[in-house]
Amino acid sequence: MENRYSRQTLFQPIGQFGQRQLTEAHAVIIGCGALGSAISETLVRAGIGKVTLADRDYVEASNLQRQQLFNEADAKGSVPKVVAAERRLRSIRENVEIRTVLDHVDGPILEEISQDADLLLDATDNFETRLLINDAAWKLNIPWIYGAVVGSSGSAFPFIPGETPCFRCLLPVLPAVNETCDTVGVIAPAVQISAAHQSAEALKWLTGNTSAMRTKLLHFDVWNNTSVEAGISRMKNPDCETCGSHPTYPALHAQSGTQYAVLCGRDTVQIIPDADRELTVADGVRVARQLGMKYRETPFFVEFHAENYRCILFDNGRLLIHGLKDMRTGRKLYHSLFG
Amino acid sequence: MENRYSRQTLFQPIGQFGQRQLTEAHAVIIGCGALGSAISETLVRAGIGKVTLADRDYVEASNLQRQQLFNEADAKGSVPKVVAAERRLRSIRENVEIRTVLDHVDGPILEEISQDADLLLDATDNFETRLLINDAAWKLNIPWIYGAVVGSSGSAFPFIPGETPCFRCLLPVLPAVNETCDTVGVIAPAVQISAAHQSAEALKWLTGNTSAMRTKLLHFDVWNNTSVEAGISRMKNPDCETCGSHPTYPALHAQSGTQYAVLCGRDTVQIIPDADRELTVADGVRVARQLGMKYRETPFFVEFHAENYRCILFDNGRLLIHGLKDMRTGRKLYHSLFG
Amino acid sequence: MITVHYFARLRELTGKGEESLDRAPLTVEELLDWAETTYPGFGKDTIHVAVNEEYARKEDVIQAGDVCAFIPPVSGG
Amino acid sequence: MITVHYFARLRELTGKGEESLDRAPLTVEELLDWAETTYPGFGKDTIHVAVNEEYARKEDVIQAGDVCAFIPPVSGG
Repeated sequence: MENRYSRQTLFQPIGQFGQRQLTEAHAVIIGCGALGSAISETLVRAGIGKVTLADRDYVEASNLQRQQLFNEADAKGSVPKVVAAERRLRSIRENVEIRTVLDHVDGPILEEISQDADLLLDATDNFETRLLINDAAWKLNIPWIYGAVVGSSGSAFPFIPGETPCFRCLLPVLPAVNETCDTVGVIAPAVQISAAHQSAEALKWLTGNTSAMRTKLLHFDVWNNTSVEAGISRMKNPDCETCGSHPTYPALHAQSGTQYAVLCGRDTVQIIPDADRELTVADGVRVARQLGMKYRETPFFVEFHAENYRCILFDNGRLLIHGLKDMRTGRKLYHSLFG
Repeated sequence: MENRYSRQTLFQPIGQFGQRQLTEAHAVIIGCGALGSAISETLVRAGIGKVTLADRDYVEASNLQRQQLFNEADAKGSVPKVVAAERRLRSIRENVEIRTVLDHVDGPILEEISQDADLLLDATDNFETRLLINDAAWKLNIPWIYGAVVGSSGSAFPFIPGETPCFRCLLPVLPAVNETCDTVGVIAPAVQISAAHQSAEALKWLTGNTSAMRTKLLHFDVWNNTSVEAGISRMKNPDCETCGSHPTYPALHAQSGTQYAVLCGRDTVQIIPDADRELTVADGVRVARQLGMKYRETPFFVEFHAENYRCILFDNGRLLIHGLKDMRTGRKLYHSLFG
Repeated sequence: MITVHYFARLRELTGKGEESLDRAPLTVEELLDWAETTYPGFGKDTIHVAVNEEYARKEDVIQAGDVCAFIPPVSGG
Repeated sequence: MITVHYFARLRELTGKGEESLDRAPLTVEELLDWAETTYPGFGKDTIHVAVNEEYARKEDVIQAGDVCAFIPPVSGG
């Protein structure tokens, strides 16, 4: 694979020096859906030393329209996204170091996987996780690159501790109702533009071209051919819980006990058992058999139908109940199955 | 693969109606390098009925940094780009119709493959082929979408017969010297942004959203965070040989006799034999044996070394002499080998 | 006069990409109130206003000639 | 005064993203001649000039207050 980076080292701001820096870099990518697919592929092709991919989901048919690492076989096999992603990335470049985290990312997990990171990349689909990334980034003093997309619009911006206000300054209160890709759709070119801007900022940071980094938040709409860029320095909140003088990083504090959540726009309730409780795929199989339910076991999870809801139990005990938006019903079902 | 387009049909300007139109559409993509990879993948994932991919080249290691359909195995096997592309696209979506053209695209070939096309997509790396696409588009009354990239910059614009001036109006004289990806490099995010804008325009056209199409040519630089958009209507030349009142479509006229060309920035001389001459891979093997040269035969071409130049002879007689920029030396070598 | 631009969802809601307003000077908060009244469902609580390419605070004053953009937050990915 | 913007290669050649010129009115051709003289290697023969977001012809006149952009042709892919 001689000269595989020649077109990138010919690009003068990167050159041989930047390429060597890339080789030693580690980026943590949180989310491996549309943005995460695109960003991780770009960085792996660019020659980055190591990527960590974290995602809690598996590939479904409706992902294929915009999630470039996955194919029909991945969707048919319900392969976890990080597993399918690693397979494709490995065929693209054998000598890249890839660490996968098949889990719901919370504070402790994010802090642990980011310890030796040079950069965090946001490829999540919700504001809660972005506040988590924001807190981890400021606590560990690592930049993170915001990117988001919905419909034909997208945004991108590099948040840099010590340089820029933080995401919490910009969005102190989370929107109660919010358009998501699952409610108003999304087109692939919008994903690609957001991801490309994130990848470009990542390449700048990781090759030492920090002065080239964007200083205005980009918002674009590729269908209506509009875009706006605006600086955010006036949004700095001196009392910010993340980037103020007395930070508490509230998003990082792990919740204890069983956690229930309605996954944004997914028609899915997620249940993460208390740390003390060891629930595995084998338990799911046992329960499904006891109740005479049909089930399907993959190397990563067991799928079964309980009370007409499709359930996915991962080996770390995380349970997804699809077709359900009501947390109380989810809680009831969980307890009826696993006590 | 139920609901695989759900996020796209949820996007209101496309909807079920636009999706059905996409299913019946045929796009011809000229060039299957960086832009062609990205555009064809987006359209295939989006559900287009048929794509034609035309490219004369094979995968090399230096492509992998930005050409998203290809992996290390393709580069090691020197697989022709259209062949590798079809393989990957097929794994992404089994039921898409793909026609591949492994050839140097000239006027007669382009007219033939574009007869039933709804749209031509420019993914070439040179202005000569763009003038060819421009002539074919106006002659056949089909829009074409310009896209180009170099360094961290790119451009995109939809040229529409009857609506916009044509590419020849904009660029009546080709630049003598021109920056190319092989001289100043290129970064993947610039490719992705150009390709995404081209794909977005393609989706608009193919789903009947013509009023949403961009009316200003986009030029951006993702490293320096700048962009400019400008209308081109003042550039209309009433006497234009392509879009004027007496068009002659000069680029379409096939040259006769053997054609010699230095491939832009590639350090390669290309020789296309006269139509009457039938030169095949078997001839290349025979000559290599006669001269005692080492050779390697793949399903698509024979590679051999003549006078220290690496030569690739395709089965349609097209010969590439790598490491050479001088047409006269190329011509001499060709005649010394094949008379 | 000030110029205001609408993006994404707001473009569909208002049915326009931009318009001119003869209301300067006014604060960002007043502009948002005006938008919510004029276009029910605007959702002013989570929309940012950029004035001359800088995100502005609620109390900032918009002057005649300023160019404003309403930017909705984007969360998908 | 007119404002001129430089992109891509021209940004590197001139060492700046934009500058102001006190030369209006002048034609597009005159602006290109000025650029070639001021920045040897500018390559004016193949560069387009956009004036207020419209590609302009060589004979078009640029007025004070106009915003101009030099746009080099891009051919890679």
